[in-house]
Amino acid sequence: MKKGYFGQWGGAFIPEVLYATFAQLNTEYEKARADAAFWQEYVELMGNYSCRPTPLTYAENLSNHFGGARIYIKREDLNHTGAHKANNVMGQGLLVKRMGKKRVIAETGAGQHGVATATMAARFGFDCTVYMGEEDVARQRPNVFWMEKLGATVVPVTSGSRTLKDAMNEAFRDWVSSMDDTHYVIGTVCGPHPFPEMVAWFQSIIGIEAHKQILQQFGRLPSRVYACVGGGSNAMGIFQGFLDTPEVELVGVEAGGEGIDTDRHASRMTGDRASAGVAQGYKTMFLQNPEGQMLDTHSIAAGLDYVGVSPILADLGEQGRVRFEAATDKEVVDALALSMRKEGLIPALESSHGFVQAFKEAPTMAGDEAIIINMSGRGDKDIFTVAHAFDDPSWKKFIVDRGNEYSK
Amino acid sequence: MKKGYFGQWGGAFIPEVLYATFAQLNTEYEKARADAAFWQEYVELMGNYSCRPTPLTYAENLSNHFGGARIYIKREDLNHTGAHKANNVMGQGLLVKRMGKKRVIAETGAGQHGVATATMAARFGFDCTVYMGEEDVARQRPNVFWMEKLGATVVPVTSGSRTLKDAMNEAFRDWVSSMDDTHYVIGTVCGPHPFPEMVAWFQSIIGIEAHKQILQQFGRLPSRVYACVGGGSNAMGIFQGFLDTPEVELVGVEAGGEGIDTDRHASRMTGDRASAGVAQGYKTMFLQNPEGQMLDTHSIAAGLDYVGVSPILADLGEQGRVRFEAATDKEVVDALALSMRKEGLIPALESSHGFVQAFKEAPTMAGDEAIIINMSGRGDKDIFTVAHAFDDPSWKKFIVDRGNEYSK
Amino acid sequence: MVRKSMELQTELQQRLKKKNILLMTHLVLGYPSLDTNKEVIEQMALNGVDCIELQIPFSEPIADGPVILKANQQSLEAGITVEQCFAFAAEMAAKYPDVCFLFMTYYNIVFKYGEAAFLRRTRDVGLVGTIIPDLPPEEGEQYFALSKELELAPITFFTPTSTAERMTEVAQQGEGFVYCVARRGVTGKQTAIDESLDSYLEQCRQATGLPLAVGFGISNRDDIAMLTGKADMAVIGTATIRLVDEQGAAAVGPFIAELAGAA
Amino acid sequence: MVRKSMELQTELQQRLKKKNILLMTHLVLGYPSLDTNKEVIEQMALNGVDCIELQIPFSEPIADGPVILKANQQSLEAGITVEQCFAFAAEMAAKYPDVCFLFMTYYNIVFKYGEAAFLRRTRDVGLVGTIIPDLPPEEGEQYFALSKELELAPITFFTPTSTAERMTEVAQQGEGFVYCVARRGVTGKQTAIDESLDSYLEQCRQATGLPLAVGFGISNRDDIAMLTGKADMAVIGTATIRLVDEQGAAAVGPFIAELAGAA
Ligand SMILES: Cc1ncc(COP(=O)(O)O)c(C=O)c1O
Ligand SMILES: Cc1ncc(COP(=O)(O)O)c(C=O)c1O
Repeated sequence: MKKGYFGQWGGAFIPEVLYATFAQLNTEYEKARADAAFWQEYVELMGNYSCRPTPLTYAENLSNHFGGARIYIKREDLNHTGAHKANNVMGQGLLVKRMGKKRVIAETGAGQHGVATATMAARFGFDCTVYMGEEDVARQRPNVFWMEKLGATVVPVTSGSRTLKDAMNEAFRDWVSSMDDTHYVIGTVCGPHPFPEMVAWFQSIIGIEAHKQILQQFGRLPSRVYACVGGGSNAMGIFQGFLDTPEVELVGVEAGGEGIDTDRHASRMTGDRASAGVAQGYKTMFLQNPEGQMLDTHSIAAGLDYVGVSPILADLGEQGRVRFEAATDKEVVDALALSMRKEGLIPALESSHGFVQAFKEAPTMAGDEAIIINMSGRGDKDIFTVAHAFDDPSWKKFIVDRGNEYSK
Repeated sequence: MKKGYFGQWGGAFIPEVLYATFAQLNTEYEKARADAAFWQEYVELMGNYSCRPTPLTYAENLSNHFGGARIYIKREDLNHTGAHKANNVMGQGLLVKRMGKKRVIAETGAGQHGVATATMAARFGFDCTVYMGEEDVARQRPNVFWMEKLGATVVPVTSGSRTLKDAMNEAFRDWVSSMDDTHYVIGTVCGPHPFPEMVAWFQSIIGIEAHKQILQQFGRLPSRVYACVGGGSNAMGIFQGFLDTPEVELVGVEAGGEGIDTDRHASRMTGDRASAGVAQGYKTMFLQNPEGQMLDTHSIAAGLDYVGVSPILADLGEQGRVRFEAATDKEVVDALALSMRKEGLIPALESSHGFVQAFKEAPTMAGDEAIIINMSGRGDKDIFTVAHAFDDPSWKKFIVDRGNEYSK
Repeated sequence: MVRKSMELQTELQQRLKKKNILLMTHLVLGYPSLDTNKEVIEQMALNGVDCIELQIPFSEPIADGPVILKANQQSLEAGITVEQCFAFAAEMAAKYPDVCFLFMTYYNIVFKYGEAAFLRRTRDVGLVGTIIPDLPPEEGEQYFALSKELELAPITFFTPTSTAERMTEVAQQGEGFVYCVARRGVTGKQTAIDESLDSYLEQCRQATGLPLAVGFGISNRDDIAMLTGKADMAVIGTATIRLVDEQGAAAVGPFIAELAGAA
Repeated sequence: MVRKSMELQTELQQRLKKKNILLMTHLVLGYPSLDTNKEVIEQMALNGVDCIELQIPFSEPIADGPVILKANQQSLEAGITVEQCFAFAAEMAAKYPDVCFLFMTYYNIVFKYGEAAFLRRTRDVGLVGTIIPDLPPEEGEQYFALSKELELAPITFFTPTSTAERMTEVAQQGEGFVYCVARRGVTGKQTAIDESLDSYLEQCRQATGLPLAVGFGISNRDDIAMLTGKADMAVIGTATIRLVDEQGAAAVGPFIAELAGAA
């Protein structure tokens, strides 16, 4: 197969000006990948700076509640900065250090990857610029605040739909000017080769741990593994621990938004609004019109609100190795509420998509089966969105009062 | 020494109606303490549900910045729910299960302990009521929101200064009616015996880990260990790892507020506004007037804004084993800003007090010395306070806009 | 006439020869004002109250419910001092020699004043004892001893959660009477006067020869009628404070008279 | 007159016998409207432009700067379709046979249309080549081959980050001319015409026998004067869009005339 391709998906559709940059990146990445010491350094960094291995928590209450399979939850929410995004950025940070670059740029939707990148940059002493759709800047002010305090420059992107994909385009525009000293830290398993493969590699730490942990705790492999799929990095992360064991079914859950039969969702592998295309440097299933113009997407979870999907997942989906499902905004809020009450866990809205599907299927499974849900991040930083979704009157009053205080 | 006393401090000044409850609690606590399996169960729970052991992160950038001692940071922020408070509540949760009680109550100031308790209650399947000063309810709405969603009832306390101590009084008032099926989960190393000793025991997991980790990473003991002191639980937690090694100096940092020479602070062991007293069931240094009426306290960090202090720390202070210092609100904000930029860490405002003092002293120490700062919690849930403290105009605008949207 | 501690028990037992049940009332000093306190006490004294608890306000009254809590706070906000409380108590004790006055407060007030100084002053101003709900005998060894030395009654508590063993232990430490808390909880909530209360009071009786004062939620004629024969003294706490709040000090006289009538 | 691919190179080399430097201009189809495009093209054609890039709008034009980006978006918002672009291109190619028209777009437009269908149609409507900035030769093997088969010039790029080796490699894949990106970055920013540009262009020259078109930030007479003798064609992109935005289509003629004068 052609390098950087996964079945018919992937590639590196990059402007010529980035050719040398990608050549260097490929070389360094391959060197790092071949170097056991690099992975060792990465694992140690994640152990010392984040808190890997993250636990695999047995959700006894949820298991009993549904009365089917035993539910285990992989706790990526306990990472430093609150999500699996930390794995990727710290890994790329090590690579940037190797490449001798001094500046990183990133795109961000919800702000999670932006905060993670700003954090990594602070830790490694890099300059940092984060591109963020103007609409997301407005919606996700707390993350903008932290990025700035972490020393990053946040640039609101006013083009296109002013959300994640536009931020990604803008980051590319920065990169084609600045590649000499700058690395573009793509936040998910998308983009031109080697990004999908490289990000999947860093995220594989999730699956490596989870595989070991489920054997220790449950004694056998799980029947199914669930993960939400935005770009697909957390899903690829955990799936890689079970790809070689075909008896483990892998389930990716996309953003069903207001329903995949509406035009307000972000499901690329489910529903019929997506088709093969090439954008943002790679070939995958995109939500686009028949002429190839990208569509507006929607999800309650900003991190899933993206037109494309990992080429690796597009391939695994095509092969039938990964089954794709979609969860609606409403189902997501319900699953979040249940997880809070039953287990004291606050999954991010993104992660809650995985919970939805697991909750649908667990009751139909046998009590001696186990499933794993990847809790990709914590939801407490989604307070503005979640409280809004719950339509919480005290929250609204709180915000109104604060607002009045500030506008005095 | 009398049971429950530490030097002249401590005791159990409880209404007679709680006598039997405390008798049961003491018995169960002592049984648990004598039972190695209980501690084992506790450590496993914290490993599986939270992410213990939490890392000890070497802060290379800060160390270089100050050019003195090597700075290590104990990462309690990586606990589930974001602070060391998790250790205490999960420990007490196990005890509640042993006692066969079905309901827990708690006081909370910032909401951190309330969220932790609500989380524990959800996980253990207990009913949960959290008392919170009306003023704190207003200031800390996000935490109230999460507590409610976790299934807890949050009761705003309208008496007294409507802050932490009043919430504690109110929790006692609940308890004297409900003790048959209810356990009061005190949030810090204060209150009547056995709480100080018991909470210190659960929190000792921090120090046990840190001791081991610093030997592994640095090869020797640290010269000094810094921790912020509200009630004193995170400080006692880490200090216990080094109490028996007198060459390690222990430094507790209190809330200096607007200055310990003003009447806007919460320093009990530094400054001259505190004196010995008995309230909330125990004897310690309280911020009170000469007739014994408690004073209003102030700190930018809600979790340090408390009139009393652990009797164990009062004793260790008196003995000279722990040195006490105070950090002002302003110093705290500066230390927080520096930690973010240099290390990508966002310590809670409480924890940042420890950072202040460490930053003052590190440059005066030798390069072959190490110090540990206990980062008791993460600051991202302090967004409302921190953004306010930084007087961030975009944040204000964001809140005003949101408020306007909601008041439409 | 200064009563001595042994005399409080004797005094109460004397009175019980003439009455079926005694009455103890309570007020928070300085709430709503010392002047009102004065009027209230007069009404109480004139209508046959046997004992009065004078509560010295404390900022953290953990055993009290919302009404008394609020009274403590407002009194403090108005600037009440411990010194004023002593002076006021002295005046009342002198003016109403037939009433047995006790201080009720929390231990920190005593502790800051100094146990010995506090107790001496208490005795000197003519009070007969003290009620400190957050000072269990275990913590109050010295305080209890000194009280007795000064012939002040250190009041102890029985509660529905107390075992027989604990009651015996506690009663041995106390003098004057035992304050039998009628139910779980703080002051101010109604207590069901029912069979379980009866058996609780029987248990209390078995544990001590001291008179039994029953408090927490006693608020009307019926309550008192029901207690008669089972307890020695009914304690009216929150009810009078509510009454004064709602109808003023003048309403206290008729209220007490009615209760005394039931006794 | 339909030009064939080998003819584009020949054609340009022919023209270079009469001119010191050729001119290529650019516009975004449908921005601000196809009617305005028409006027602009007329002005360009009448004033001696050699080549015109017709950009088919795409929602994600990552290689373009803010001006062209905005033009892409507004054109799409106004409802432009690929079909309209073909029809328009056909009309222009027929009307101005002396101008060499090329499509410029992003690969997804081609991909969705189908490579073969897109290229056939492109040839049929009379264009001479295509410029696809996000289709490097490695990804475009089939596309490049089919282009050549259809005698359409697949334009390739040199950039200041290209090594000599890479230039040779890329040039071998391309036809017609090589688009030499004058600097790092996206379209629309001024490029310093300096010595480093000179040595870059020398390097470009060494790597290929194809004519060299220099673009990115070329906007005035001086730029063109400086390029003359070093490059074969100057590419005016964003500058005309800005001009039309600010002064309308009628300003394009004099602007081009002035540039052509410098050439
Ligand atoms: C918590 C969380 N989960 C999931 C995602 C989706 O990304 P991916 O599909 O790459 O894991 C995001 C993106 O921001 C996220 O923040
Ligand atoms: C993060 C954090 N640190 C410290 C404290 C202070 O408590 P303690 O002194 O008991 O550790 C709190 C209390 O809420 C807290 O939330």
